[in-house]
Amino acid sequence: EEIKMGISLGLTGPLESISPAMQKGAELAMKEVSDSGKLLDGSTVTPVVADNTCTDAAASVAAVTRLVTADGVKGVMGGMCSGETIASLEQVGVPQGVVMISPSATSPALSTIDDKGFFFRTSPSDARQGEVMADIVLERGINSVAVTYTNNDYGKGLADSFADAYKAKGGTVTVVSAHDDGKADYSAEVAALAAAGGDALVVAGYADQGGSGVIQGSLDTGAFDTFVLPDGMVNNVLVEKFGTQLETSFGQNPSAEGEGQEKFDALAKEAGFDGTSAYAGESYDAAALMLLAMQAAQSSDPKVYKDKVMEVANEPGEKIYPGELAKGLELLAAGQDIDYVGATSVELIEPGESAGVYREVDFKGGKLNVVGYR
Amino acid sequence: MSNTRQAEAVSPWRAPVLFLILAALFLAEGSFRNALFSGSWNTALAILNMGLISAVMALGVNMQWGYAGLFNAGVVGFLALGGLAPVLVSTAPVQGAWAAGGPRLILALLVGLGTLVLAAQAWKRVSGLMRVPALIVVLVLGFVLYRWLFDPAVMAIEANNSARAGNIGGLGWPVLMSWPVGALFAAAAAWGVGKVALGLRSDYLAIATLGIGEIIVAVMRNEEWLSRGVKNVSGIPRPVPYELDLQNSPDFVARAAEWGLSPAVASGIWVKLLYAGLFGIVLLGLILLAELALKSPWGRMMRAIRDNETAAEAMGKDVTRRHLQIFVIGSAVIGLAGAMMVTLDGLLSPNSFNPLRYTFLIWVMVIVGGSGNNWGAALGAILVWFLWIKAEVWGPELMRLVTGPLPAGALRDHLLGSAPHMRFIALGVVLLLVLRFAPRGLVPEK
Amino acid sequence: MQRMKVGSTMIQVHDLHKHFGGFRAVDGASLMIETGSITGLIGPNGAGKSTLFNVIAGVLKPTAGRVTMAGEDITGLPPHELFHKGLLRTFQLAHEFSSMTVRENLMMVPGSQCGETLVNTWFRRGRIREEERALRKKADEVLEFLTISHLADEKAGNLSGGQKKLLELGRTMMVDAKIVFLDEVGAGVNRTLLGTIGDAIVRLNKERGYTFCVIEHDMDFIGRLCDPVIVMAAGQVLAEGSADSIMKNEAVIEAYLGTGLKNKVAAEVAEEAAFGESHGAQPGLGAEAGRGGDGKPAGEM
Amino acid sequence: MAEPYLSATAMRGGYGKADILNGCTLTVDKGQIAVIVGPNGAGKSTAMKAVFGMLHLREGQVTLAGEDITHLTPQERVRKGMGFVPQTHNIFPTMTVEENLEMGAFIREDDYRDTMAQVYELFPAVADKRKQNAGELSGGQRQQVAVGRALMTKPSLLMLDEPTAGVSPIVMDELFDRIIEVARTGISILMVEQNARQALEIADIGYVLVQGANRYTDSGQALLADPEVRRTFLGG
Amino acid sequence: MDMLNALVAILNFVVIPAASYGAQLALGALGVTLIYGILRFSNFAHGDTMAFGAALVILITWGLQSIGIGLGPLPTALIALPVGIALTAVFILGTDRAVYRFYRSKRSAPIILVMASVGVMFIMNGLTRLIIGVDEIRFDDGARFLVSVQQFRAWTGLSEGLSLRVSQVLTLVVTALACWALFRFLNRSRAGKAMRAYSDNEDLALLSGIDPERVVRLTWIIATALAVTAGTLYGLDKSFKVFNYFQILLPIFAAAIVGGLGNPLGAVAGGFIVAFSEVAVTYPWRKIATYLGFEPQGLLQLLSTEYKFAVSFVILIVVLLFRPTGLFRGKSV
Ligand SMILES: Nc1ncnc2c1ncn2[C@@H]1O[C@H](COP(=O)(O)OP(=O)(O)OP(=O)(O)O)[C@@H](O)[C@H]1O
Ligand SMILES: Nc1ncnc2c1ncn2[C@@H]1O[C@H](COP(=O)(O)OP(=O)(O)OP(=O)(O)O)[C@@H](O)[C@H]1O
Ligand SMILES: [Mg+2]
Ligand SMILES: [Mg+2]
Repeated sequence: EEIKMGISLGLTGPLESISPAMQKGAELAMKEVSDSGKLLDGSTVTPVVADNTCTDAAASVAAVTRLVTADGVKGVMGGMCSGETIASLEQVGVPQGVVMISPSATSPALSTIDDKGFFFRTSPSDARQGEVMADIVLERGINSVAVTYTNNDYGKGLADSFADAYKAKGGTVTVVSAHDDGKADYSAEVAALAAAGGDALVVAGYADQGGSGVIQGSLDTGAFDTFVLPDGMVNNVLVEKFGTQLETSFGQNPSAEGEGQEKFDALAKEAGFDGTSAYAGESYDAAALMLLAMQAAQSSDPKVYKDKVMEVANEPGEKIYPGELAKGLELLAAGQDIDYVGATSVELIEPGESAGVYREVDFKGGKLNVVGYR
Repeated sequence: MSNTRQAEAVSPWRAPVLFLILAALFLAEGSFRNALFSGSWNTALAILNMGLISAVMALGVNMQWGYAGLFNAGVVGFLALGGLAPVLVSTAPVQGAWAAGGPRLILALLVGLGTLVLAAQAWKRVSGLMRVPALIVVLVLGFVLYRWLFDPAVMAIEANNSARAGNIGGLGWPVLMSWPVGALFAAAAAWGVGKVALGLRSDYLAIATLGIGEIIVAVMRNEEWLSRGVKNVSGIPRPVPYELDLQNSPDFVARAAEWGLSPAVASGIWVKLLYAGLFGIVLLGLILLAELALKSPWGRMMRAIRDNETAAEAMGKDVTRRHLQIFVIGSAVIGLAGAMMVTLDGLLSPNSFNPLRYTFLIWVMVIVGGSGNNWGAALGAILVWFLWIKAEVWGPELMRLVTGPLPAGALRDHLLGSAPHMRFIALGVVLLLVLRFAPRGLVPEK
Repeated sequence: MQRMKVGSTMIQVHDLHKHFGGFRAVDGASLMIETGSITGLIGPNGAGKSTLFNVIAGVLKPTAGRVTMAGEDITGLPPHELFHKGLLRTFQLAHEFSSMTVRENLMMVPGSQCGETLVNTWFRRGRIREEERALRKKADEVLEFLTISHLADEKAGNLSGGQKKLLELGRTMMVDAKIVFLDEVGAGVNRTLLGTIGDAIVRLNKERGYTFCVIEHDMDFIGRLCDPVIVMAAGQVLAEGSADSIMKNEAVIEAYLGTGLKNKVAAEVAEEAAFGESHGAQPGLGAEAGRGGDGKPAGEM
Repeated sequence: MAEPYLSATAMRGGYGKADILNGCTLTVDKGQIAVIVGPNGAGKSTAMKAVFGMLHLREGQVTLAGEDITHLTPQERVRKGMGFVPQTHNIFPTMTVEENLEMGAFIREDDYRDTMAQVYELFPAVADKRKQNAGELSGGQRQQVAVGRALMTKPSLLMLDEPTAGVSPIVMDELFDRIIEVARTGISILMVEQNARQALEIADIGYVLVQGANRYTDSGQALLADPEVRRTFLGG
Repeated sequence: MDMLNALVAILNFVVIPAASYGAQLALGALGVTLIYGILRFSNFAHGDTMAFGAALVILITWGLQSIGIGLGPLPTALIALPVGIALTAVFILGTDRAVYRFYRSKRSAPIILVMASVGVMFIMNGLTRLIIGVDEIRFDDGARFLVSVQQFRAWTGLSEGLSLRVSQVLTLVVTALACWALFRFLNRSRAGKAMRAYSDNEDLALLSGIDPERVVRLTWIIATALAVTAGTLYGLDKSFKVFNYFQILLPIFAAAIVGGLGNPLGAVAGGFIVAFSEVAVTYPWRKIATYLGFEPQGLLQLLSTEYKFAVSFVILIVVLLFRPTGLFRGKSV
């Protein structure tokens, strides 16, 4: 059987620069499974890519409709941005009965959506990251911060949950203000943040979007020199761009302890892309999870295998890392349990989203260094 | 010499033939499966539905531009306002939101409105040296009072269950009722905007309305109490059955089987057909009304105003009032389309209201179709929307064709990797071709 | 429409000013147009005639001064309101509706058409159809009169310069006006046709009681039609009186009429072959020209 | 003279399908003043445009100084020494009066300040406004600027479409005077006039155009003397 | 001392950033306004012309860098700029030939040209991405700062710092020069006057012996030069990212229009108005107030930065209400 798998990403639009790595991540997993020849007695997996533009719900729905109804995909790795994901899930995924696993839609709204069990995500809801980040900041002895967030559901949700947690734990937030991605200039934002003051600046944005624009402006004008960088910002792009200017900055992103990410990085390097790019690992995991679930269910029918997704992702069972999908397939075929760890330590909690293990990082010496996990 | 432009005669068959071609495109999309078409009726109908909504938007823009020459570049704003209606009218009420600060909020809004009215009165009534101070006093006092009422109310509402709600909530009425309300919202805003900005001409009006559109969207993004801002509202009720309910109904499954369709496919098609019916009725109704108006002295008057305002004014036509009238009506139609769109999406996501997509693309539709001609605008809308969606497939396909003869290597990989961006190129090429061969639009104004 | 008795004042202009920046285009003009008259308004180029018209007709807001119509203050009213009060005007540079047909240009003129209200276009089609039939008939009559009925279905933008002027005039004939301001209807119109237009103006004046105020540089036309004639110069009223008296007024000749062709006259004198009407534009001026003219030094123009 | 300076023969053409010009012929000798009169819509302006190459001719030929220029573009004709004042849209509205005149001298390489001084002398009303935008002028003043612009070209053939429309009598006289003077310097003049009696009086040759064809062609004086012509075309 | 600190803070956070952003907008707006003034349509492809040109400049810069050519403290891109301009101009003239000329000869309404430019915009948009990809690219070399915050603090001993980047100064200088040159060119030179004449009345320009095609070519070339320069300077200052060049189009149009379309001075004034209103209206004055001896409770911010774009548009609308064709009485078609 030739199994088609959909990939729905914003290949054009505001996040067009991180989508290629995500696409490659997902395709990597599919290729790995396909090449192994072990999925459902030698089925092959063919990716079908759709451009959901990230911002245009209607275009996204149309694209996913095509994937599902025309190409007949058995699952969709996507969507990318929360708004568009909700629309395509409600319009296509649920009614057509197709599993969607999003690598990057982190809005808390997706936790409560009535998805009839068809939706999962390999990234955690932002609610939890706020807590973790508040702890990290306080532990480093920083008691007053300014917060800027990218003005979408992700940024807003994260900024709110962080601010609440931080205040509850005794920190002071001088200002919480938004920045828009893709704007020509961030002087106004930087000026406002600088005027509000604080010992560090929390930037809940994207590394190659407004987030780095704000950092650039802050460094140039000397407004801040310590930045707290959550998942969207923890990215090699940032390191390349600012190098040693981030000496005192730190952050965290959801990531597996140890092996998973490293293995994935190596695989990615081999395949010719940057595995540390935002959500590339999550994309790999999302695709892998669907395929493993098929194997577990012995069926490529999404209505059947949707019930197995949580099972393969969580304990008990043998741990499966990136590059070991073949092994996972074998084990499943043999009727054994697996615990898919993947690139990002996937651990799905109800209602089908990543629990979120975060690694704490800093940028000493112009490099991205992992400090610890929590 | 300045008038050597000649209107080429256009065959009366042109419009019907073009509509037939369009229909053929959709038929092909629904029934053939190849590199160009998907062969899925679900896809075809999904494109059609949004196409019909786009046609309504295009109709609104066409009224403003085609009839009256008003360059409204704030389409996205009126659309967004219309989209607000389904949320405020038909989502379920939010527990506790009203109690938290509803009355105070309403009072605050009334005070804000009252301040503006009072300020306008002050500007009109007071003359001489006291004019500016009086205005400032009214504005400042009004603003302070407004913020004093507004801020706590908003805080309370936004704090109410902020992860899932945090907004004032809806009334829980049927969603179809929100469509006229959406039109009303947009019309009200257009009235205010028109009062202020319609003195401007051409590109100046365009940039002013563009700004107003941006402001409206900015408000919707940032005012969480209203519609959760960037956190989006999803799960807006529908006027048609849910696919899953259909799939669970044995009746429906049986009927689907008669047609040889799987329940999932059949339910998708059926729901989309229902939507298409609803949208089609609205569209045809609007076109009928618009055509009747256009083919009567009213339409003649509007054309005269568009041609030469000074002369029309001298011939007793109240140009300002007519401009306002058509601006409001056109915006109302756009607002209606906004409400329809949000109903179809089941989602209000202020971040998706971006001017490229909802202002310029609509303009492209109107111009490609033929401004001043209702049928043309509708045709252009559905066609351009079709292309916009299909460009997603055709672009990479084109790239594959182009790179076919290239030797495998870095260049080819790079090009194939950039294939999604062919979407823009493909769209640009099509747009230029249409404009080239039908510079006054596919179905030009007679 | 109430017929006003001849002798009362239709338009009264009090000390009107219109300044563009520092430039005083109209600089304290006061004048009066009597009901039932055909008043001529002449003056050198740039005297402020069109500006005065534009202020009266509401296109420009006056810097200072007052305009009354039949005793009612109409200063600063917008043109469309003035139209409904019965004040019509034509434009010096033709303002046709260029993408509409000539007939439509005329049919759109009458105010308060039933079909101009949006709701009526949906629910009162029958009434509109009747109205349109009547309008069409009327428009065709007017076109007939202006000798351009063959162009009824032509786009107005395609008309020749003179034809546009005719259309401009035709619009004022579509409704019952109280006062019509004509800004150089004659410029670019064939003189034979201008004669006919003159007849029409007289007829409208006599039969329908229109009051006219006419700007024109063709003194034949002014002389035949107008009484009184008002002369403007530098934004002010220079002289006022019957056509004959105006044409004899030294100041007016100096500023406006001039004394004929120097070169031609010189040549004629040399050849002694003068036609009786050699200075045709100014009938009755032959004598003047003879008296004061020939040797006028070139620098004095 | 064997051949007239400008000769446009048997011109046929129009804007759309229908012909406006039906075999119209116009010729001007060196230093002559030719005047075209005729009812509104007769095709006078169209004929001028045709001579200037702004209209596609289906038939007919235009020669200037013996050279066939039928297929030249208007700019090329300007460089051959033709100057034209259209009936409408004949100024640059957002440029000052002075710049308007400069544009008239655009193709001239020599010093044109003299000519400009002469134009200002001819039209003193306009001279006062030399720094003002031409679009803000009165109707008659615009017309003066338009003619002034053409005079700046120092053409060998000057074509004027109703140069006196809307100008006051005193200026009109000056204008005709100047035209005579200009003609005496050897420049050919082709003009359309509705102030036909004055114009024909100074005309060496007059054309009466009706429906795109020549109805009468004669010397100006002869046409003026023809009662039929006077009654039908010159307003009695 | 506190007075000085307040002053430096305002300079550092409001005046200098707004001025350099304003200059960037102004430079872009100059091109838009020129096209509008002469060819009489709003060119939506302008933002993508900036991106396209900047992309070419980057490619050339990389070439130069790889063979070791540089300008010392100034960015190498400045050497690449003329070549980039030339190449882009060739491309743009090609689009004129293939697209716009047709509509000109048909005397289509301006809106048709606008729509055609939208088509060109899409194509250039895609092409640029094909050429250089969608990633963020930094290509500035040489010195980044003229004055950096640390240096400034060390020199003056103030607690507030001040930074001035090379690219900011470059932008300001280039904008001033370009505006001055363009203004002189249009109002004094023969070719410039021919361009204005053409824009006023095409037919009459023809009758005056002006070659319209030459005027059009010249206009495109100048506009392209402005666009590529603007695009490159913007990229040097902020880093190059294709998507942002579309986004900057909106404020550029706003700047061109608020100043009055067709007027170079207007474009510059408009650029600064938009930039300063964005930064100044949303600036929280608390810090300044503290330096001046007040102890304010809140941030003293008139409006939050979320509304900064809205603020600049409100100002723009207010300006237009009192001056319907912009500050400098621009054209309108
Ligand atoms: N918008 C304007 N800005 C500046 N000056 C103006 C404006 N409009 C008119 N003028 C000036 O006002 C004066 C009067 O112009 P107006 O058009 O009233 O003259 P007119 O008497 O009608 O002349 P004509 O007989 O030539 O039509 C002229 O000198 C003209 O230059
Ligand atoms: N651009 C055009 N398109 C179509 N028809 C036109 C156009 N311009 C003029 N015509 C028609 O051509 C005919 C001749 O026009 P033309 O302008 O040559 O007349 P004219 O003799 O100059 O008249 P006038 O004395 O009124 O200026 C008219 O019937 C007019 O309707
Ligand atoms: Mg006048
Ligand atoms: Mg003519």
